Amino acid sequence: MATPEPTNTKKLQVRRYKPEENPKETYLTEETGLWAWMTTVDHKKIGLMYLGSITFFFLVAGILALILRTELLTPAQSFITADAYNQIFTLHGAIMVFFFLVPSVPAALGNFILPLQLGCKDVAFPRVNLLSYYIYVVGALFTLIAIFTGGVDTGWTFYTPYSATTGGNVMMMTFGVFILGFSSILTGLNFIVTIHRMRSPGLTWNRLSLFLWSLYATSIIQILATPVLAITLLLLTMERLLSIGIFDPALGGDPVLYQHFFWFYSHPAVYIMIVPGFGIVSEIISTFSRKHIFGYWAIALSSLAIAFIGFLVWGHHMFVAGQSSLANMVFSFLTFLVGIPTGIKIFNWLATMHRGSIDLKTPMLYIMAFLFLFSIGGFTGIMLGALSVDIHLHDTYYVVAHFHYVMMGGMVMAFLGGLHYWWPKMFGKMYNELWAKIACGLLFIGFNVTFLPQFVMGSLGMPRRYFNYLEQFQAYHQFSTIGAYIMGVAFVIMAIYLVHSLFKGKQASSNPWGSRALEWQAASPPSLHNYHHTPVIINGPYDYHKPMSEFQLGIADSHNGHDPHHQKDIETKSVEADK
Amino acid sequence: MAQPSTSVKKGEHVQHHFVDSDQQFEASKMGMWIFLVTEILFFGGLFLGYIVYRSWYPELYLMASEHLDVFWGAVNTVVLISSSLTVAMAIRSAQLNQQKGLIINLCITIALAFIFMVIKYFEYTEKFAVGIFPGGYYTYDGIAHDQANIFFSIYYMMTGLHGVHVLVGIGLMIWLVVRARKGHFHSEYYTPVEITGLYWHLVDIIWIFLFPLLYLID
Amino acid sequence: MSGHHISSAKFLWGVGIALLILTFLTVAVTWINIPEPWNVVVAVAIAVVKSTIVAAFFMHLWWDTKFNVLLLFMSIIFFMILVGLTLLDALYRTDPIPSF
Amino acid sequence: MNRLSDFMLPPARSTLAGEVDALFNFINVVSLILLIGITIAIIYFAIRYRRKSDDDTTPLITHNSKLEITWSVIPLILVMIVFGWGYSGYLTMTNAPDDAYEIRVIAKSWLWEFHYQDGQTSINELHVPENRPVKLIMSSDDVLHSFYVPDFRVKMDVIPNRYTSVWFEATGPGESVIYCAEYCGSAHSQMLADVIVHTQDDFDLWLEAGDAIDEDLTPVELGRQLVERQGCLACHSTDGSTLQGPTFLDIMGRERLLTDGTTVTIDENYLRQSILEPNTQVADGFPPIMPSYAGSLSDRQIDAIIEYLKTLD
Repeated sequence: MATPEPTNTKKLQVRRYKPEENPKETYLTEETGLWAWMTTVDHKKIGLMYLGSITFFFLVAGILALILRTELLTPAQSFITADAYNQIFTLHGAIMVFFFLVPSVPAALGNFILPLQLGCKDVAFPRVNLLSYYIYVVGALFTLIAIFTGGVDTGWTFYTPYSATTGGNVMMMTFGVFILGFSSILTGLNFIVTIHRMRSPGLTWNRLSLFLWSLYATSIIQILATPVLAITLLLLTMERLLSIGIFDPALGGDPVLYQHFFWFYSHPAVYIMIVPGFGIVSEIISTFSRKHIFGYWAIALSSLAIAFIGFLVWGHHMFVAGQSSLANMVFSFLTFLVGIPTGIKIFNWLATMHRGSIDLKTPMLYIMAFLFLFSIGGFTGIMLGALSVDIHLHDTYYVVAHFHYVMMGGMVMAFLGGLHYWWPKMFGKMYNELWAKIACGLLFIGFNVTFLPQFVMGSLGMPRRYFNYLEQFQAYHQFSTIGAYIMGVAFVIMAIYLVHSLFKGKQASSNPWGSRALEWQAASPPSLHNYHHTPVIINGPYDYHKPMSEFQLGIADSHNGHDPHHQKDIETKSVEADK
Repeated sequence: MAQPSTSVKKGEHVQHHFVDSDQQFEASKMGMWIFLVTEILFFGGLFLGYIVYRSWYPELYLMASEHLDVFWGAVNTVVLISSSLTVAMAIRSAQLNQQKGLIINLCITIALAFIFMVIKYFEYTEKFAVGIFPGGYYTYDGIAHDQANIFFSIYYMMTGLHGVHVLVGIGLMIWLVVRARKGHFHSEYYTPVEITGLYWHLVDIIWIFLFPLLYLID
Repeated sequence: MSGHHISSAKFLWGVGIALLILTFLTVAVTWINIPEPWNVVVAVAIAVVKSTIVAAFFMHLWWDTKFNVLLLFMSIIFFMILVGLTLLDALYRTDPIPSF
Repeated sequence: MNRLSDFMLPPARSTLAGEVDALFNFINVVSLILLIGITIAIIYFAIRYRRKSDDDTTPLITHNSKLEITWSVIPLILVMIVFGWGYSGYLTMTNAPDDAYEIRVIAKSWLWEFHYQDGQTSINELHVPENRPVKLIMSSDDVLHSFYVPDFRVKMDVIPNRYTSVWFEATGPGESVIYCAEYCGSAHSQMLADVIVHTQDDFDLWLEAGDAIDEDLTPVELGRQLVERQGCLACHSTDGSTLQGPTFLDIMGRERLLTDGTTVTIDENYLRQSILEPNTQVADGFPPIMPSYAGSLSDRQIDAIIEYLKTLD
């Protein structure tokens, strides 16, 4: 696909390199100090900086969610005003979507893992990578300024004409998100070029891990959709600054057109958030079932199919918005098509577990939770895609529950699974398995207690974004609030044992899960340049039927900046590798 | 694809994580093309606005475009196409190690870009003088159409955003001239010239569409 | 490598002149009155030809890797998706009109 | 199935509800069956294939085309059924019968105004006849709203500068709640109204009499009812607390600073002006968002409201 050169095989002299255990020199011990971190171009450190930032924003938005849920314990006002409530749900949505979900897997975990899985020293444009982080920070600063200078109460969708006329500092906020978009674009750009141009010898497209495939699909969505968000928000900013009127009916514009603009990005953005999660699921299921992934190409291509079809369905957010009946029909039809590749993935994962050797470690538990919760999210998505039913359910708590099942039950569970899976690789420390399982269980219970009642509430007719509500819904709301607190407790436990592991955790081996994927052939934590040798890949990342020795082949090359005799020579063999 | 061949030619311009100069060049070029994709979709949003409103109010576009000066639009098109040519010549000079040709061609490009902006400036001020402002500030009453303000909002957004891109391009060219004078570019390494050239050509292409769509509606 | 194609000066000048001629043409066709939908078609068609020339020769796509060409096509396809599906709404709205 | 309906859906009170509910139940049941299957598979595999030792070997199964085609095609068929079913229901919901009784709906932040064919108007109370198609032609005065009656399974956004419509046929007398389902600002959740379904005779009676029953009431009592019914209380409290607008408590004779810097003493004229042209003299510290009641309140009603406000101290 990418390389025009004819594929020719050539003989490579490779040697077996066992990864160094408990290395003294790691990326964490080299180039330390605040300034070195702030100016680092190392993908691993940038990944960790992203991880820190998104954790901060997850915490902020999570606390906001708890405030909302507490207010909703009673049907009338209890401790915050309606305006405060409206600002808080806006911020909860906007922060979770733009500052947590979108960058969570690609920018945080992806940045760390992608070059390791490709066997290269860094992403293609390390400085652009750092730039994208700082753009993220600047975007976040703008948003924070917006919050403290008037706030925003438009909902995260910024629908016109309300967003064009309401008070507060909408302009600052949309401008912040506009800036943030470029961070997302640059990450996607970097990943695509890296996957195309920086693969290790022998790492052909059919040996790419499914996590890389999912990041690839995600990156494509990022570069194709995010610019439209940028222009949308720019137009909205101009709407407030210069009253250009394109979206403002008071000046002759059309508010429904704004919704087209907005959802052209924001629907594919749902897949920016969930598709990398799919990649994590594939990695973890295969590793903890110690079995070759079932239907490699079906999973890889369904990611691309989802990325593509995801662009064709945005109108299903607008079934009652006043768009034409023809558009409604077409969008509803296309919406159902996106369900198929998603279903295929679920069945393939189940088939991977079948006849495997399943080890129920924490990451695997998260993934099993993912399979259950995401299935519910998917089925309720089918419900919402059906035109006549959606008329009833649109903008009710049913929708709220649906996307929380997809985003939180799907994406966040996958993210946490990935975090626990790669934690030893990132920090070289193991966390407490028992507490991790307890937290996972609590999270699962709390999540369902929170959001299952919302399905019922929604189909009974409770509209979303309501500060006050009718008394008939109180019991459901109270259930929901209790669940939210259970989740809060689970996250506190998680924070404690993870931080504890950093200081007191057991040393992790280079490959604690016995995975065949390439990143586990590096030391834990990896050295500054990832590998002391250039890895040569002759097997796929899921070849659990082959001995580990075949996965530790590499060439010690001066290119890596290390002495070729640095490592003990264990075994030399000659392999045919695709160039 | 990375290949650990022994014939790695290590120029000082090659960053440590690339295997060789070619890999770095190809990666940068692909990166720029991906960036251009985002640019196309970025402008694509504005073109969408243009198309939707044109499909709703075709008569408005007829009336309003008469207030745009075809002559100066055409002159600007010629200016931009010429600047594209000089950029292409600049890349050729870099490929052939012709320092002088590179710098001269870049300078001509910058001059042409300035001419473009000056003409734009006069076009804008002429409209401001009669009260043709975007959207809510629109006060001109020479066009008998309720949505005339919308047309000019779209006009200002499209040409304005394009103008910002021209300004960015001027900045990049000046940076290239400074580096070229230090002798940074040669036949082995001219990546910044190449990718800035790609950017500039895209700016040209967008204008190639803006010109007939805004000025030439008769 | 594919990216290192060097065009001759004569060739570049030829391309530039072709573009200028097309610019003249696109202005010239507005002097003859082409009926309503076709004038847009002609104007856009000339613009497409011009930009194809720029992309192929000035931007070296003619000699470039296929993936970069694919990228360009991808952006055009997705732009068309954006426009096409939006027009499904914009062109086919039938708003009711109150009878009193 | 009916149990599920009763638990998850509001009462079905329009002719449209049947089809929507049937599809809702169908998707729920099919999803539940599939979900239980998936869940059992996860749990069964996790137990049956638990890792016994670190040296476990697993078979190499890369793919199985037959299986993969099966689980692609069956869901495809299922979702196509759902699509067709949903679309046919939607067609019924969008195409109002020609003989539908038409009512104009105007949404304002944050109240609903209903205009009937003979000039009758009502606020926050929609009166409709039973067993007769009713078509609402809706528009908004300011931002987006959405007309939503869960009991009828209808919802449609209300847009400024454009008309949208929705129709339904209520199946029996009674009251249902109308929500605003598109976020519209501070009092979004207060933008509720009632739809009151009458028998045809009662409806005709109501159309003729309108608020004639008001004649029997004292002005203060009438004013109190109007303040409740016309949506005033969404923004103006009677207990002194500050909502989107100033409180009604102790309003008469108060000195008020306006946004233009002048001060007025609140009297009958100021109140009357504020009801008819609310945004000419806006109290300082409050946004100019109150909709005008010109044309929807009679002089007698305005007088009654003022009389009622005088009693609040």
